Amino acid sequence: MEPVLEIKGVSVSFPGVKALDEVSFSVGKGEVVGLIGENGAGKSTVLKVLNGIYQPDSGGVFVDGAPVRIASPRDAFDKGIAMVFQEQLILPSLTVAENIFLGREEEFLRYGLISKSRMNAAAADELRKVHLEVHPGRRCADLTFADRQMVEIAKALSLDGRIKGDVTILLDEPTSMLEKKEIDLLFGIVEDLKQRASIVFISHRLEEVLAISDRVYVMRDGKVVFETPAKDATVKALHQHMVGRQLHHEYYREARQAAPTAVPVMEAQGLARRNSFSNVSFTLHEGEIIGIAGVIGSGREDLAKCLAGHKPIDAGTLKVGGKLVSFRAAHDAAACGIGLVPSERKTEGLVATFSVAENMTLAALPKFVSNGMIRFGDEEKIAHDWIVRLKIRTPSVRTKVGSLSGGNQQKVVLAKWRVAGVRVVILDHPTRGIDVGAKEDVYELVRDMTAEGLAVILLGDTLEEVIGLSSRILVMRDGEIAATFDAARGKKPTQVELVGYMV
Amino acid sequence: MMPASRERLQDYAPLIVLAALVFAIGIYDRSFFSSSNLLTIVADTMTLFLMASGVTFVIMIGGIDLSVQSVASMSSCVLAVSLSHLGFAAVPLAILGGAVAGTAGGLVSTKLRIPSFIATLAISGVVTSVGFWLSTERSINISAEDSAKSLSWAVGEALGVPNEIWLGVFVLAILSALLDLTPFGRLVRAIGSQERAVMASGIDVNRTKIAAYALSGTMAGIAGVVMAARLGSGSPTLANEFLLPAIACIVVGGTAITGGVGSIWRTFVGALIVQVVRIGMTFVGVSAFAQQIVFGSILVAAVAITMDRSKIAVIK
Amino acid sequence: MACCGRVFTPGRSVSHSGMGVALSRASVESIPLWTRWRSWTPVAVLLALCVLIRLFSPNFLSLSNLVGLLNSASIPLVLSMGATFVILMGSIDLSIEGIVAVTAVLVSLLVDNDVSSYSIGLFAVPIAILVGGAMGFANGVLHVKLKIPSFMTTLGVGFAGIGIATTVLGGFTARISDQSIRFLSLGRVLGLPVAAWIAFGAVLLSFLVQERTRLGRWLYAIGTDEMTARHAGIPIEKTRILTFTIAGLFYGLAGVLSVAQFGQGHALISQGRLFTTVTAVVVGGTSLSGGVGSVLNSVIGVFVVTILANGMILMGVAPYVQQGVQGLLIIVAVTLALDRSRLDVVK
Amino acid sequence: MSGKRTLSLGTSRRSFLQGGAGVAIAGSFGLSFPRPAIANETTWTLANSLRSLANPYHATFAKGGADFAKTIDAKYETLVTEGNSEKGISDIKALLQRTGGKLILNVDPNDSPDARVIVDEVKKAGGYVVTQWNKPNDLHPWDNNPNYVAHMSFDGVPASKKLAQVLFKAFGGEGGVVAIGGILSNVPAIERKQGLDMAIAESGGKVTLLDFQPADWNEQKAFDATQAWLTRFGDKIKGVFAANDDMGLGALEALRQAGLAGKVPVVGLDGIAAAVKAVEAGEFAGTVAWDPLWTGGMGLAIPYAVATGKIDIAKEPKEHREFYGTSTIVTKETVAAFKSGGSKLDFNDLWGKATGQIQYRG
Repeated sequence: MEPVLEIKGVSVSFPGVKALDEVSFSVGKGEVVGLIGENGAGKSTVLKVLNGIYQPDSGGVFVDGAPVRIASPRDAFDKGIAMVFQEQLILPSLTVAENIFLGREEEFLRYGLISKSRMNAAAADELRKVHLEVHPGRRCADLTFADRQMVEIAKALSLDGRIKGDVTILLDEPTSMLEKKEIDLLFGIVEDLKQRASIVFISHRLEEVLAISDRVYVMRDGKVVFETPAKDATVKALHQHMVGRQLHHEYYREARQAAPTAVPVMEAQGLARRNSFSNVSFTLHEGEIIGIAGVIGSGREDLAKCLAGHKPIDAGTLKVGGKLVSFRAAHDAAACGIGLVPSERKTEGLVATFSVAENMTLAALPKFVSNGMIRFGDEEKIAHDWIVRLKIRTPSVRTKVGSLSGGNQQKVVLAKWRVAGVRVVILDHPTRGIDVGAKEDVYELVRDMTAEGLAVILLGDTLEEVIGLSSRILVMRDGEIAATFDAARGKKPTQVELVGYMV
Repeated sequence: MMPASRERLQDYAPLIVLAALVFAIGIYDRSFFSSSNLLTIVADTMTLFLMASGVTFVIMIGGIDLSVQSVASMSSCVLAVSLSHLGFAAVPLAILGGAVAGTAGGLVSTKLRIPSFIATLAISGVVTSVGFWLSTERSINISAEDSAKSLSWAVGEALGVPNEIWLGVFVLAILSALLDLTPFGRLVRAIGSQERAVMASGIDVNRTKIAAYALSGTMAGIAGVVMAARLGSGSPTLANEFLLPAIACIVVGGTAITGGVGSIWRTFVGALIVQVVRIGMTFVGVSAFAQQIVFGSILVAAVAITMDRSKIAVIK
Repeated sequence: MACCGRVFTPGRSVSHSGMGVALSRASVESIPLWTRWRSWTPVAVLLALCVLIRLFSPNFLSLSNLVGLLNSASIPLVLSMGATFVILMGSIDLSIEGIVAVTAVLVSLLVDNDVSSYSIGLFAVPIAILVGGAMGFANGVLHVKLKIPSFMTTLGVGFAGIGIATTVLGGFTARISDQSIRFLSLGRVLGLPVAAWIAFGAVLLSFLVQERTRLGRWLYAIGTDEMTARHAGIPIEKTRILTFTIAGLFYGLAGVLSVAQFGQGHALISQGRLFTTVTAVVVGGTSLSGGVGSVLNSVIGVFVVTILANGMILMGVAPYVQQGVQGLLIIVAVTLALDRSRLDVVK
Repeated sequence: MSGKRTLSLGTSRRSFLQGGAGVAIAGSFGLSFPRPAIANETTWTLANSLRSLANPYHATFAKGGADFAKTIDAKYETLVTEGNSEKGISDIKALLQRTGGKLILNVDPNDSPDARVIVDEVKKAGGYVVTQWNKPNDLHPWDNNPNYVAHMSFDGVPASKKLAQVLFKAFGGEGGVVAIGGILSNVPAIERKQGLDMAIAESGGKVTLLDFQPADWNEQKAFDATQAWLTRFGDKIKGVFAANDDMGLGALEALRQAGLAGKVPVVGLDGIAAAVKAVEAGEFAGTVAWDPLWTGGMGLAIPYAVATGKIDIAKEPKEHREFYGTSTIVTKETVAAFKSGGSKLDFNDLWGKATGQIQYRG
């Protein structure tokens, strides 16, 4: 049957990284297509191309076989394509009805004024489809996160019946924040929606994808590597394709994985934070890398932020270098020698308008000051040393960091903490959005750090990365440590063993 | 990235504008070029520059300080009230008053997490009341000999150049060094560009912010003292009509209202532009009343030229 | 349809590992009780103020004082309606005093006065409102087309407005003797000043625009997150320009009321109104960063500021102390009202 | 409509105010850029510096100056301080610069201390200055010959005392009054308060001062203060004493809002047209006319005579260097005579209307 929605040979690249590489993908009428892949494989990018947020550098988008240009999500909506985003885009100060029909209010105008009653009535119909008994006039700020997610889905589904042609719903990780019974509810909705629309479904949970999809695409490093009808695919096989070639040990510099010393650097006991994680305990030793695996919503991101002092913890004790500590803000943690390499490199990692040297010394400014003045000479010298040592490709020490590639920027962030002489480095998705070559450099740097006695907590971008780098792995699920694995050199656990606990 | 030439033009736009203005008015009326006139204009600009120099730091961290006008007036009252019996000691006291008021604004904004627009507006109300209370609601005369004894540094003359200009240039040098050479200055720029990144680098952002507000209050205090010295009196409404022109100097000079980008010499040039426009218009014969219109239009034009839009995605 | 909804019991116990379904959500989950009452804080401040003043001076609640209060609140109310729309969008409008000056001078010259020979009576009102709208339109176009922060655009237009008003009158004051204009302020309908009814009408109109028009809804979207608004297909530029124009219309109306109240027009007629208006809007609970608040909040804010001033006079507080007390009240009211859970970076 | 106040500030009204929406925009952008006469040695520039043209007293003061300038067809300018001392002084400095010192200045300083700075600047530039109303007590024209020509003022104390008594008589001499003061440190403000206090003292306790507040000569602030008093004292207010007509009119508008215009008598000083009209209408109990036209004109005529060598100011007696002008009390009875008797100004009779040397009390 003629695909309802299709992209052929689409490539999209951002400075320093090729997000999509000649990707072809199609959705038939009334078909549910699953799309799986590791973090950063390009899944969300595909949806954002279909939804008009990203314009393809090459290749084309086709609706019912005809080439189209989708300029914006609103344009996509008019062409029958609606998307539920991974990060919630519900406006808290507007009511449920207003959020559902944001930008499409003309349907409810009477002499130029929005008729609240008609809009609420229409919204109620949509809410009934997602079985959410919430009054459409209620402000979204008063709703729970899960309810807001349902409103977001209702908003996408409101397309059905308002558009003449075929309708395609794009769902980006809709289940990651939902409970079991909410997920079943969602699947029920998808089932009865199949008659009227086609659906693209992204999820980490492979069994979910298999249960609901007719066809499954597997993506890796921006390319579609495998496509199969759902019925003759198994979780193990899909996983194999997701991971691809068993990377040789050297990719993660496993040979250089130091045996952890006995000197404890950080001891956590029963750490907890409301609605994020609870009774997390571990001991981190010098030269050791503890990897934390878990899907979105497992609480590991919040744990990282709490350990770095960005967010307060509600319970439990933390000892650094044997001393009991409590952090009111990030600068308390930094004072104890804990540094965080944030996942949002652009906004939290670096000051884009500052030079490489200025960024590198930012966390340790007092070291470069004598009688009130910054010693620019020393600053440039130390920056130069680290540029050489970390093989950072930058025209000069004075270049503005904003103009460097993702990989080089990440190296500057790492250098920043090395210059500050931290003892514990928390890496939050350190290799997200940087090219493969730069990834290997980062792995090299992590090995250098542990060799010099630093301790590392790693939130890996992919399962494979966590296993490859860490000497010990904590698997988190729904805010708890579901399992702990030793990953000494040569005795690494397999991904499939871990996945069982993650999902 | 912006082609280098355009960026350099953007960097020196304020200087070019100033030169063009002075030249244009000069052709129109030869007497504008006379050295005594130019000296007078620059001397008259200094009080405006002193006040604006402090606010520059606050704007560069992305905030705004609306209290400088009432702080300067309050400092002039402190000076006028205490000069007769404290002598020169009244000067540091008045400046200290400014610093305290500035710090209060910083504390309210950072600790109570109130936007600086509202925090400094509230503080300016409190400071105005203090000014009125100190001066019992009237302007207080500064006698000629008190002024000669303790204030000649501000209103006297050295080597034929009014002291206000020496003071202005001295402050320009000190603050530029503070901004470009010290860690405080670097943090001010960093916070203005990417506050979250500075926080994530383990730096106590509030400490720098409060220091910026304290510096703004101090400079407003100094401006108040110099103004009182020039007028020979202190009054709770001495610095009225100075707040918005002070902000205009900063922005016309090229410092971004959204923070991160800017420097003190820009505010110095901006202050000169504002004063040349105001005085120049009387030379060109533009009626005193129409000056506000020309002033408003130049303000919008200057920002349109000097703003670097590549960095700011959303213009609020 | 039952609207019980799924009331989420705060602090659902996170069961220990293994048993039961642990609930994990990353962002703000259980809605702490006191944030739900936050939106009522400005009203609480207002009531507390009234009680306090009533204790000190009995004739606070006297009819004549209440009428006087309504009269002095009418112009700030009209101004705060325009300012609220702009602030909801995350922008700021510093041109209030300039636009009121131009429209006030215009009205005072067009009606029966002692300077010009015109006397077109009440026709001057629509003209003044339209001129206010035109200047608001200028604010919007400069802000959007030249991509200049609204702080600077409106500051420039404000200065130009004061300049135009001063030039047109040559610094003079035009005293008007047109009773139909004076009636707008001096006249009493059902015991209340006409200006109060006009202000009430302005509030009603604003509430209608905010709740029942697309522009009203889109303001919140743009104020909360412009990217989301753009994705939803909201015409950002057109909305911004239209909002500044509407604000200008309200300032034009305030210009008319100023002339009606003082019986004259001159360039400095609304000196000091800018900061009191912005204060009232923020004290009312509308956040300066946009997306949160409403015109009703601003009505509360205006009454808090007006009643405070009136109360201080009744209590014989010396005039110069009043500014200080107002400053302190702003800090208290804004600290209580601000919803800080969203703002991690306060500029 | 009684005769329109013609505004002949050197530009006919027609060309200055077309009226209508267009003028607001066109007026500003059609800026006239008159080529300034290259200041050659001989012609003197005349200028009046005052607080604000929004105040009718100052508007007439400026008109007096313009009228005199027309008689000798010299260039005339008006400088406005809008209540900001710093601006007032820097505008004067700029004008001195532009005219190369060939400036004859008649200035009403924004505040007393400003006079000293202005006199020094004019002396340095070689111009001639006459000050009005405000100057420090220890600054005298004869100490700064020949540039500081004279200081003109009006004896506020007896005038305001008589005016206060007119007010008390208007409400039957019994009850409470409220008083609105000018900028507290201004000489006229202090004198007029003294006059009022003396009148209250002489009322033997029958008249009490409910409250006194400064409104800085500003009509707006007077309106707000009176409205507050009405709220606070209600009908205990029997009369309103305002230190100048502008503030008196502000108080009158506030009374009108409360429907008390004409019932509660108001008095002010300056004798501006609107106040005279209010006296006629019975809403003002009385006003004191200083004849601003005379001070505006003579304040330039005398220094012009000095500048052109007609008189040698150093030899003039002290009562010609610091003198009071004549003031006339205008009440319901005398308003008709005052309006008809508007004398024609004789600019050559330099000290005709001077009435004695200025006294320094307390």
